[in-house]
Amino acid sequence: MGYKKLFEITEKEIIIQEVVNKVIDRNAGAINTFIGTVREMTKGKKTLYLKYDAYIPMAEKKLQQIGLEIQSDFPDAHVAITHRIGKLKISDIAVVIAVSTPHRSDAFTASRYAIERIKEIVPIWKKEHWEDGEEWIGDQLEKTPYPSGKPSKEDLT
Amino acid sequence: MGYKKLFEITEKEIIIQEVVNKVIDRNAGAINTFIGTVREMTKGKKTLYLKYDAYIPMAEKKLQQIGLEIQSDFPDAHVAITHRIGKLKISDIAVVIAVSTPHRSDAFTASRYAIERIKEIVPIWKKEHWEDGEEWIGDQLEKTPYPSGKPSKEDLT
Amino acid sequence: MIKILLFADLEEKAGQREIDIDSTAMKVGDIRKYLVEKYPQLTAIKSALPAINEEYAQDDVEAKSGDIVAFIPPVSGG
Amino acid sequence: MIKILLFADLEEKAGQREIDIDSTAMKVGDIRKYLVEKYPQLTAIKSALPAINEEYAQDDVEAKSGDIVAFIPPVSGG
Repeated sequence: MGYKKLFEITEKEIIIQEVVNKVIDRNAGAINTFIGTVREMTKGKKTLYLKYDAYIPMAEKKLQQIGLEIQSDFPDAHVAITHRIGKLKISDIAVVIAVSTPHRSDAFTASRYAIERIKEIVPIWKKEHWEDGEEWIGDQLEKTPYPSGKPSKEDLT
Repeated sequence: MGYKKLFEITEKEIIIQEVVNKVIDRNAGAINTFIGTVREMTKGKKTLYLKYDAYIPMAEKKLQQIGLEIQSDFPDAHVAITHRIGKLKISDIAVVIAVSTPHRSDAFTASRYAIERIKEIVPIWKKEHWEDGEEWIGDQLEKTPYPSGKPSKEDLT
Repeated sequence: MIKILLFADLEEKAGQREIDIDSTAMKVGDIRKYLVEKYPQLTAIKSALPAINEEYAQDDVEAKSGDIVAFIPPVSGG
Repeated sequence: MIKILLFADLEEKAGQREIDIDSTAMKVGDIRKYLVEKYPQLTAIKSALPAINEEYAQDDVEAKSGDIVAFIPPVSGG
Protein backbone atom coordinates (compact mmCIF):
# COMPACT_ATOMS: atom_id res chain seq x y z
CA MET A 1 0.00 0.00 0.00
CA GLY A 2 2.59 2.58 -1.01
CA TYR A 3 0.20 4.73 -2.98
CA LYS A 4 -2.68 6.47 -1.27
CA LYS A 5 -5.40 7.91 -3.45
CA LEU A 6 -6.43 10.97 -1.45
CA PHE A 7 -9.44 11.98 -3.56
CA GLU A 8 -11.58 9.14 -4.68
CA ILE A 9 -14.95 8.22 -6.15
CA THR A 10 -15.81 4.62 -5.33
CA GLU A 11 -18.67 2.17 -5.75
CA LYS A 12 -17.62 0.31 -2.63
CA GLU A 13 -18.58 0.83 0.98
CA ILE A 14 -16.44 3.55 2.57
CA ILE A 15 -14.36 2.48 5.56
CA ILE A 16 -13.92 5.56 7.76
CA GLN A 17 -10.64 4.37 9.25
CA GLU A 18 -9.10 4.00 5.79
CA VAL A 19 -9.84 7.62 4.92
CA VAL A 20 -8.58 8.83 8.30
CA ASN A 21 -5.37 6.82 7.90
CA LYS A 22 -4.51 8.85 4.81
CA VAL A 23 -4.25 12.08 6.83
CA ILE A 24 -2.59 10.82 10.01
CA ASP A 25 0.60 12.74 10.50
CA ARG A 26 3.14 12.90 13.32
CA ASN A 27 2.62 16.62 13.56
CA ALA A 28 -1.14 16.61 13.35
CA GLY A 29 -2.82 16.77 16.71
CA ALA A 30 -6.33 17.09 15.36
CA ILE A 31 -8.36 15.27 12.75
CA ASN A 32 -11.84 16.35 11.82
CA THR A 33 -13.99 14.06 9.78
CA PHE A 34 -17.30 14.83 8.19
CA ILE A 35 -19.42 11.82 7.32
CA GLY A 36 -22.49 12.25 5.17
CA THR A 37 -25.07 9.49 5.56
CA VAL A 38 -28.34 8.76 3.79
CA ARG A 39 -31.17 10.28 5.81
CA GLU A 40 -34.60 8.70 5.71
CA MET A 41 -36.80 11.79 6.04
CA THR A 42 -36.21 14.92 3.96
CA LYS A 43 -38.80 17.68 4.05
CA GLY A 44 -41.40 15.24 5.34
CA LYS A 45 -40.82 12.74 2.54
CA LYS A 46 -39.60 9.21 3.19
CA THR A 47 -36.63 8.14 1.11
CA LEU A 48 -36.40 4.43 0.29
CA TYR A 49 -32.91 4.57 -1.15
CA LEU A 50 -30.63 6.85 -3.14
CA LYS A 51 -28.60 6.51 -6.26
CA TYR A 52 -25.50 8.62 -6.76
CA ASP A 53 -23.84 9.15 -10.10
CA ALA A 54 -20.71 11.12 -10.94
CA TYR A 55 -18.59 12.36 -13.79
CA ILE A 56 -15.80 10.38 -12.18
CA PRO A 57 -12.56 11.83 -13.58
CA MET A 58 -13.75 15.42 -13.21
CA ALA A 59 -15.20 14.72 -9.74
CA GLU A 60 -11.85 13.39 -8.53
CA LYS A 61 -10.09 16.43 -10.00
CA LYS A 62 -12.51 18.78 -8.25
CA LEU A 63 -12.08 16.98 -4.93
CA GLN A 64 -8.35 17.41 -5.38
CA GLN A 65 -8.90 21.10 -6.11
CA ILE A 66 -10.75 21.42 -2.81
CA GLY A 67 -7.75 19.85 -1.08
CA LEU A 68 -5.44 22.40 -2.70
CA GLU A 69 -7.75 25.25 -1.75
CA ILE A 70 -7.59 24.09 1.86
CA GLN A 71 -3.82 23.82 1.78
CA SER A 72 -3.52 27.35 0.41
CA ASP A 73 -5.24 28.51 3.62
CA PHE A 74 -3.69 25.88 5.92
CA PRO A 75 -0.33 24.75 4.51
CA ASP A 76 0.11 22.02 7.14
CA ALA A 77 -3.29 20.44 6.48
CA HIS A 78 -3.65 16.96 5.06
CA VAL A 79 -6.94 16.26 3.29
CA ALA A 80 -8.57 13.07 2.02
CA ILE A 81 -12.07 12.74 0.60
CA THR A 82 -13.90 9.63 -0.61
CA HIS A 83 -17.37 9.81 -2.14
CA ARG A 84 -19.40 6.73 -2.90
CA ILE A 85 -21.67 6.33 -5.94
CA GLY A 86 -24.25 3.73 -6.92
CA LYS A 87 -27.21 2.59 -4.84
CA LEU A 88 -27.15 3.54 -1.16
CA LYS A 89 -29.53 2.48 1.60
CA ILE A 90 -30.68 4.57 4.55
CA SER A 91 -27.74 5.24 6.95
CA ASP A 92 -25.15 4.20 4.36
CA ILE A 93 -22.14 6.49 4.18
CA ALA A 94 -22.08 8.64 1.04
CA VAL A 95 -19.01 10.73 1.77
CA VAL A 96 -16.12 10.86 4.22
CA ILE A 97 -13.94 13.95 4.51
CA ALA A 98 -10.86 13.79 6.74
CA VAL A 99 -8.65 16.77 7.51
CA SER A 100 -5.68 16.74 9.86
CA THR A 101 -3.98 19.88 11.12
CA PRO A 102 -1.57 20.64 13.95
CA HIS A 103 -4.28 22.60 15.78
CA ARG A 104 -7.92 21.70 16.09
CA SER A 105 -9.55 24.95 15.04
CA ASP A 106 -8.15 24.68 11.50
CA ALA A 107 -9.33 21.08 11.14
CA PHE A 108 -12.92 22.13 11.85
CA THR A 109 -12.79 25.11 9.51
CA ALA A 110 -11.26 23.12 6.66
CA SER A 111 -13.62 20.16 6.99
CA ARG A 112 -16.59 22.49 6.94
CA TYR A 113 -15.22 24.25 3.89
CA ALA A 114 -14.77 20.93 2.09
CA ILE A 115 -18.37 19.77 2.45
CA GLU A 116 -19.78 23.13 1.35
CA ARG A 117 -17.45 23.16 -1.63
CA ILE A 118 -18.40 19.60 -2.63
CA LYS A 119 -21.99 20.75 -2.87
CA GLU A 120 -20.92 23.54 -5.21
CA ILE A 121 -18.34 22.27 -7.65
CA VAL A 122 -18.03 18.48 -7.62
CA PRO A 123 -20.00 16.78 -10.42
CA ILE A 124 -21.90 14.23 -8.35
CA TRP A 125 -25.67 13.82 -8.47
CA LYS A 126 -28.13 12.20 -6.15
CA LYS A 127 -31.40 10.61 -7.20
CA GLU A 128 -33.91 10.14 -4.42
CA HIS A 129 -36.28 7.21 -4.63
CA TRP A 130 -39.56 7.43 -2.70
CA GLU A 131 -42.56 5.11 -2.60
CA ASP A 132 -44.38 7.34 -5.08
CA GLY A 133 -41.60 8.41 -7.38
CA GLU A 134 -38.01 9.39 -7.95
CA GLU A 135 -36.13 12.55 -8.77
CA TRP A 136 -32.63 13.81 -9.49
CA ILE A 137 -31.81 16.37 -6.80
CA GLY A 138 -29.99 19.53 -7.76
CA ASP A 139 -29.05 22.91 -6.43
CA GLN A 140 -29.36 21.97 -2.77
CA LEU A 141 -27.85 25.27 -1.80
CA GLU A 142 -30.67 26.91 -3.75
CA LYS A 143 -28.38 29.16 -5.64
CA THR A 144 -26.28 28.97 -8.76
CA PRO A 145 -23.03 27.12 -8.21
CA TYR A 146 -19.88 29.19 -8.68
CA PRO A 147 -17.11 26.85 -9.70
CA SER A 148 -14.21 29.26 -9.51
CA GLY A 149 -15.13 31.36 -6.50
CA LYS A 150 -15.22 30.44 -2.86
CA PRO A 151 -18.25 30.18 -0.61
CA SER A 152 -19.16 33.41 1.07
CA LYS A 153 -19.09 33.68 4.85
CA GLU A 154 -22.82 33.23 5.14
CA ASP A 155 -22.68 29.87 3.36
CA LEU A 156 -20.57 28.56 6.18
CA THR A 157 -22.84 29.48 9.07
CA MET B 1 -24.19 -5.84 21.83
CA GLY B 2 -27.50 -4.45 23.02
CA TYR B 3 -25.95 -1.90 25.34
CA LYS B 4 -23.89 0.94 23.93
CA LYS B 5 -21.79 2.93 26.37
CA LEU B 6 -21.90 6.38 24.83
CA PHE B 7 -19.38 8.06 27.13
CA GLU B 8 -16.38 5.99 27.92
CA ILE B 9 -12.86 6.09 29.33
CA THR B 10 -10.85 3.15 28.07
CA GLU B 11 -7.32 1.79 28.22
CA LYS B 12 -7.73 0.12 24.84
CA GLU B 13 -7.10 1.41 21.35
CA ILE B 14 -10.08 3.43 20.11
CA ILE B 15 -11.74 2.15 16.95
CA ILE B 16 -13.24 5.17 15.17
CA GLN B 17 -15.96 3.15 13.46
CA GLU B 18 -17.21 1.80 16.79
CA VAL B 19 -17.71 5.31 18.16
CA VAL B 20 -19.38 6.48 14.95
CA ASN B 21 -21.71 3.44 14.99
CA LYS B 22 -23.12 4.63 18.31
CA VAL B 23 -24.53 7.81 16.76
CA ILE B 24 -25.72 6.52 13.38
CA ASP B 25 -29.39 7.29 13.09
CA ARG B 26 -31.92 6.94 10.26
CA ASN B 27 -32.69 10.62 10.53
CA ALA B 28 -29.14 11.85 10.82
CA GLY B 29 -27.68 13.01 7.55
CA ALA B 30 -24.47 14.34 9.01
CA ILE B 31 -21.89 12.99 11.41
CA ASN B 32 -18.97 15.06 12.56
CA THR B 33 -16.12 13.37 14.34
CA PHE B 34 -13.23 14.99 16.08
CA ILE B 35 -10.19 12.79 16.60
CA GLY B 36 -7.40 13.95 18.86
CA THR B 37 -4.05 12.30 18.17
CA VAL B 38 -0.70 12.50 19.89
CA ARG B 39 1.41 15.15 18.15
CA GLU B 40 5.18 14.82 18.13
CA MET B 41 6.20 18.48 18.29
CA THR B 42 4.62 20.89 20.77
CA LYS B 43 6.12 24.36 21.10
CA GLY B 44 9.37 23.16 19.55
CA LYS B 45 9.73 20.26 21.97
CA LYS B 46 9.76 16.65 20.83
CA THR B 47 7.37 14.36 22.67
CA LEU B 48 8.44 10.71 22.97
CA TYR B 49 5.13 9.47 24.33
CA LEU B 50 2.27 10.55 26.56
CA LYS B 51 0.54 9.13 29.54
CA TYR B 52 -3.07 9.96 30.26
CA ASP B 53 -4.74 9.43 33.59
CA ALA B 54 -8.33 10.10 34.61
CA TYR B 55 -10.68 10.13 37.52
CA ILE B 56 -12.66 7.57 35.60
CA PRO B 57 -16.17 7.62 37.10
CA MET B 58 -16.28 11.41 37.25
CA ALA B 59 -14.76 11.73 33.77
CA GLU B 60 -17.48 9.52 32.29
CA LYS B 61 -20.12 11.54 34.13
CA LYS B 62 -18.69 14.79 32.78
CA LEU B 63 -18.57 13.44 29.23
CA GLN B 64 -22.21 12.51 29.64
CA GLN B 65 -22.94 16.03 30.89
CA ILE B 66 -21.37 17.41 27.70
CA GLY B 67 -23.69 15.16 25.70
CA LEU B 68 -26.69 16.51 27.59
CA GLU B 69 -25.54 20.10 27.10
CA ILE B 70 -25.36 19.46 23.36
CA GLN B 71 -28.81 17.90 23.33
CA SER B 72 -30.24 20.89 25.13
CA ASP B 73 -29.11 22.99 22.15
CA PHE B 74 -29.73 20.33 19.47
CA PRO B 75 -32.47 17.96 20.64
CA ASP B 76 -32.00 15.61 17.66
CA ALA B 77 -28.26 15.22 18.20
CA HIS B 78 -26.71 11.91 19.14
CA VAL B 79 -23.35 12.13 20.88
CA ALA B 80 -20.69 9.55 21.74
CA ILE B 81 -17.25 10.24 23.20
CA THR B 82 -14.45 7.81 24.02
CA HIS B 83 -11.22 8.94 25.65
CA ARG B 84 -8.24 6.67 26.03
CA ILE B 85 -5.91 6.63 29.04
CA GLY B 86 -2.57 4.96 29.71
CA LYS B 87 0.54 5.19 27.58
CA LEU B 88 0.09 6.56 24.04
CA LYS B 89 2.62 6.76 21.25
CA ILE B 90 2.93 9.50 18.61
CA SER B 91 -0.13 9.45 16.27
CA ASP B 92 -2.15 7.26 18.63
CA ILE B 93 -5.74 8.34 19.05
CA ALA B 94 -6.46 9.90 22.45
CA VAL B 95 -10.09 10.89 21.93
CA VAL B 96 -12.90 10.36 19.45
CA ILE B 97 -16.00 12.54 19.53
CA ALA B 98 -18.89 11.65 17.23
CA VAL B 99 -22.00 13.76 16.81
CA SER B 100 -24.84 13.04 14.42
CA THR B 101 -27.54 15.55 13.55
CA PRO B 102 -30.12 15.84 10.79
CA HIS B 103 -28.28 18.83 9.29
CA ARG B 104 -24.55 19.28 8.95
CA SER B 105 -24.11 22.72 10.48
CA ASP B 106 -25.25 21.51 13.90
CA ALA B 107 -22.90 18.50 13.81
CA PHE B 108 -19.89 20.80 13.33
CA THR B 109 -21.00 23.20 16.06
CA ALA B 110 -21.69 20.44 18.56
CA SER B 111 -18.48 18.54 17.90
CA ARG B 112 -16.46 21.71 18.33
CA TYR B 113 -18.29 22.45 21.55
CA ALA B 114 -17.54 18.97 22.87
CA ILE B 115 -13.77 19.16 22.46
CA GLU B 116 -13.57 22.61 24.04
CA ARG B 117 -15.71 21.44 26.93
CA ILE B 118 -13.57 18.32 27.46
CA LYS B 119 -10.59 20.58 27.94
CA GLU B 120 -12.50 22.50 30.60
CA ILE B 121 -14.43 20.11 32.79
CA VAL B 122 -13.42 16.48 32.26
CA PRO B 123 -10.94 15.18 34.84
CA ILE B 124 -8.34 13.74 32.49
CA TRP B 125 -4.66 14.62 32.66
CA LYS B 126 -1.83 14.28 30.19
CA LYS B 127 1.81 13.76 31.11
CA GLU B 128 4.27 14.56 28.35
CA HIS B 129 7.49 12.59 28.23
CA TRP B 130 10.45 14.17 26.41
CA GLU B 131 14.05 13.04 26.09
CA ASP B 132 15.07 15.42 28.89
CA GLY B 133 12.15 15.14 31.24
CA GLU B 134 8.45 14.76 31.84
CA GLU B 135 5.62 16.96 33.05
CA TRP B 136 1.94 16.85 33.82
CA ILE B 137 0.22 19.30 31.49
CA GLY B 138 -2.54 21.51 32.83
CA ASP B 139 -4.63 24.50 31.95
CA GLN B 140 -4.10 24.22 28.20
CA LEU B 141 -6.66 26.91 27.66
CA GLU B 142 -4.52 29.15 29.85
CA LYS B 143 -7.39 30.22 31.98
CA THR B 144 -9.21 28.93 34.99
CA PRO B 145 -11.68 26.18 34.12
CA TYR B 146 -15.32 26.98 34.79
CA PRO B 147 -17.11 23.72 35.44
CA SER B 148 -20.67 24.98 35.50
CA GLY B 149 -20.57 27.67 32.83
CA LYS B 150 -20.26 27.30 29.09
CA PRO B 151 -17.39 28.39 26.90
CA SER B 152 -17.69 31.93 25.67
CA LYS B 153 -17.90 32.67 21.96
CA GLU B 154 -14.25 33.60 21.74
CA ASP B 155 -13.19 30.20 23.07
CA LEU B 156 -14.75 28.61 20.02
CA THR B 157 -13.00 30.63 17.36
CA MET C 1 -15.66 15.18 -33.75
CA ILE C 2 -16.60 16.63 -30.36
CA LYS C 3 -17.82 14.26 -27.66
CA ILE C 4 -20.71 15.49 -25.50
CA LEU C 5 -21.43 14.07 -22.03
CA LEU C 6 -24.79 14.39 -20.29
CA PHE C 7 -25.48 13.46 -16.70
CA ALA C 8 -28.31 12.84 -14.25
CA ASP C 9 -31.60 14.31 -15.43
CA LEU C 10 -30.09 15.35 -18.76
CA GLU C 11 -28.82 11.85 -19.42
CA GLU C 12 -32.22 10.37 -18.63
CA LYS C 13 -34.07 12.87 -20.81
CA ALA C 14 -31.70 12.29 -23.74
CA GLY C 15 -31.74 8.55 -23.22
CA GLN C 16 -27.97 8.45 -23.54
CA ARG C 17 -24.87 9.71 -21.77
CA GLU C 18 -22.76 10.35 -24.83
CA ILE C 19 -23.51 12.26 -28.03
CA ASP C 20 -20.97 12.83 -30.79
CA ILE C 21 -21.10 16.04 -32.83
CA ASP C 22 -19.37 15.89 -36.18
CA SER C 23 -17.59 19.26 -36.03
CA THR C 24 -13.98 20.39 -35.91
CA ALA C 25 -14.66 23.45 -33.73
CA MET C 26 -17.75 24.82 -32.04
CA LYS C 27 -18.42 27.29 -29.25
CA VAL C 28 -19.84 25.74 -26.10
CA GLY C 29 -22.87 28.04 -26.27
CA ASP C 30 -23.58 26.88 -29.80
CA ILE C 31 -23.32 23.25 -28.73
CA ARG C 32 -25.90 23.99 -26.05
CA LYS C 33 -28.27 25.56 -28.63
CA TYR C 34 -27.70 22.69 -31.05
CA LEU C 35 -28.58 20.13 -28.37
CA VAL C 36 -31.79 21.89 -27.34
CA GLU C 37 -32.87 22.06 -31.00
CA LYS C 38 -32.10 18.41 -31.62
CA TYR C 39 -33.41 17.18 -28.25
CA PRO C 40 -36.21 19.56 -27.20
CA GLN C 41 -36.64 17.55 -23.99
CA LEU C 42 -33.26 18.89 -22.82
CA THR C 43 -34.59 22.29 -21.68
CA ALA C 44 -32.80 21.81 -18.33
CA ILE C 45 -29.48 22.09 -20.14
CA LYS C 46 -29.92 25.87 -19.75
CA SER C 47 -29.07 25.62 -16.07
CA ALA C 48 -26.18 23.19 -16.62
CA LEU C 49 -22.57 24.37 -16.41
CA PRO C 50 -20.38 23.40 -19.35
CA ALA C 51 -17.00 21.77 -18.84
CA ILE C 52 -14.33 21.14 -21.47
CA ASN C 53 -11.98 18.25 -20.77
CA GLU C 54 -13.00 18.07 -17.13
CA GLU C 55 -12.68 21.78 -16.36
CA TYR C 56 -15.52 24.29 -16.10
CA ALA C 57 -15.69 26.61 -19.13
CA GLN C 58 -17.74 29.57 -20.31
CA ASP C 59 -20.21 29.44 -23.20
CA ASP C 60 -17.93 31.55 -25.44
CA VAL C 61 -15.02 29.09 -25.30
CA GLU C 62 -14.51 27.05 -28.44
CA ALA C 63 -14.36 23.26 -28.22
CA LYS C 64 -12.25 21.52 -30.83
CA SER C 65 -12.34 18.09 -32.36
CA GLY C 66 -11.23 15.54 -29.79
CA ASP C 67 -12.45 17.63 -26.87
CA ILE C 68 -14.97 16.30 -24.39
CA VAL C 69 -17.72 18.75 -23.52
CA ALA C 70 -19.80 17.87 -20.47
CA PHE C 71 -22.97 19.58 -19.30
CA ILE C 72 -23.04 19.54 -15.50
CA PRO C 73 -26.51 19.92 -13.99
CA PRO C 74 -26.68 21.46 -10.51
CA VAL C 75 -24.71 19.06 -8.34
CA SER C 76 -26.02 17.26 -5.27
CA GLY C 77 -23.18 15.27 -3.77
CA GLY C 78 -22.24 15.12 -0.10
CA MET D 1 -14.03 8.99 57.57
CA ILE D 2 -13.70 11.13 54.47
CA LYS D 3 -11.79 9.72 51.52
CA ILE D 4 -9.53 12.14 49.62
CA LEU D 5 -8.43 11.54 46.02
CA LEU D 6 -5.43 13.23 44.44
CA PHE D 7 -4.53 13.10 40.74
CA ALA D 8 -1.72 13.83 38.31
CA ASP D 9 0.91 16.15 39.77
CA LEU D 10 -0.80 16.16 43.17
CA GLU D 11 -0.78 12.36 43.32
CA GLU D 12 2.89 12.26 42.43
CA LYS D 13 3.83 14.91 44.98
CA ALA D 14 1.85 13.19 47.72
CA GLY D 15 3.16 9.78 46.71
CA GLN D 16 -0.35 8.36 46.92
CA ARG D 17 -3.72 8.71 45.24
CA GLU D 18 -5.89 8.17 48.31
CA ILE D 19 -5.74 9.74 51.75
CA ASP D 20 -8.28 9.04 54.47
CA ILE D 21 -9.22 11.78 56.94
CA ASP D 22 -10.74 10.59 60.18
CA SER D 23 -13.54 13.14 60.43
CA THR D 24 -17.33 12.99 60.37
CA ALA D 25 -17.78 16.37 58.65
CA MET D 26 -15.37 18.93 57.27
CA LYS D 27 -15.65 21.84 54.85
CA VAL D 28 -13.84 21.31 51.55
CA GLY D 29 -11.79 24.45 52.13
CA ASP D 30 -10.66 23.13 55.49
CA ILE D 31 -9.68 19.81 53.92
CA ARG D 32 -7.56 21.74 51.47
CA LYS D 33 -5.83 23.64 54.27
CA TYR D 34 -5.32 20.46 56.27
CA LEU D 35 -3.67 18.75 53.29
CA VAL D 36 -1.27 21.62 52.61
CA GLU D 37 -0.25 21.62 56.28
CA LYS D 38 0.29 17.88 56.38
CA TYR D 39 1.86 17.65 52.89
CA PRO D 40 3.69 20.96 52.28
CA GLN D 41 4.71 19.69 48.83
CA LEU D 42 1.04 19.96 47.77
CA THR D 43 1.12 23.72 47.13
CA ALA D 44 -0.47 23.14 43.69
CA ILE D 45 -3.65 22.02 45.43
CA LYS D 46 -4.54 25.73 45.58
CA SER D 47 -5.33 25.73 41.88
CA ALA D 48 -7.21 22.41 42.01
CA LEU D 49 -10.99 22.30 41.87
CA PRO D 50 -12.65 20.23 44.57
CA ALA D 51 -15.29 17.64 43.78
CA ILE D 52 -17.53 15.80 46.22
CA ASN D 53 -18.76 12.40 45.08
CA GLU D 54 -17.82 13.08 41.47
CA GLU D 55 -19.38 16.54 41.21
CA TYR D 56 -17.57 19.88 41.37
CA ALA D 57 -18.16 21.65 44.69
CA GLN D 58 -17.22 24.95 46.32
CA ASP D 59 -14.82 25.27 49.23
CA ASP D 60 -17.63 26.15 51.65
CA VAL D 61 -19.53 22.89 51.12
CA GLU D 62 -19.27 20.38 53.91
CA ALA D 63 -18.11 16.85 53.19
CA LYS D 64 -19.44 14.14 55.44
CA SER D 65 -18.17 10.79 56.52
CA GLY D 66 -18.39 8.36 53.61
CA ASP D 67 -18.00 11.13 51.02
CA ILE D 68 -15.23 11.10 48.46
CA VAL D 69 -13.50 14.45 48.02
CA ALA D 70 -11.31 14.75 44.94
CA PHE D 71 -8.92 17.58 44.09
CA ILE D 72 -8.92 18.10 40.32
CA PRO D 73 -5.80 19.84 38.97
CA PRO D 74 -6.24 21.81 35.72
CA VAL D 75 -7.34 19.20 33.21
CA SER D 76 -5.56 18.38 29.95
CA GLY D 77 -7.60 15.77 28.14
CA GLY D 78 -8.50 15.82 24.52
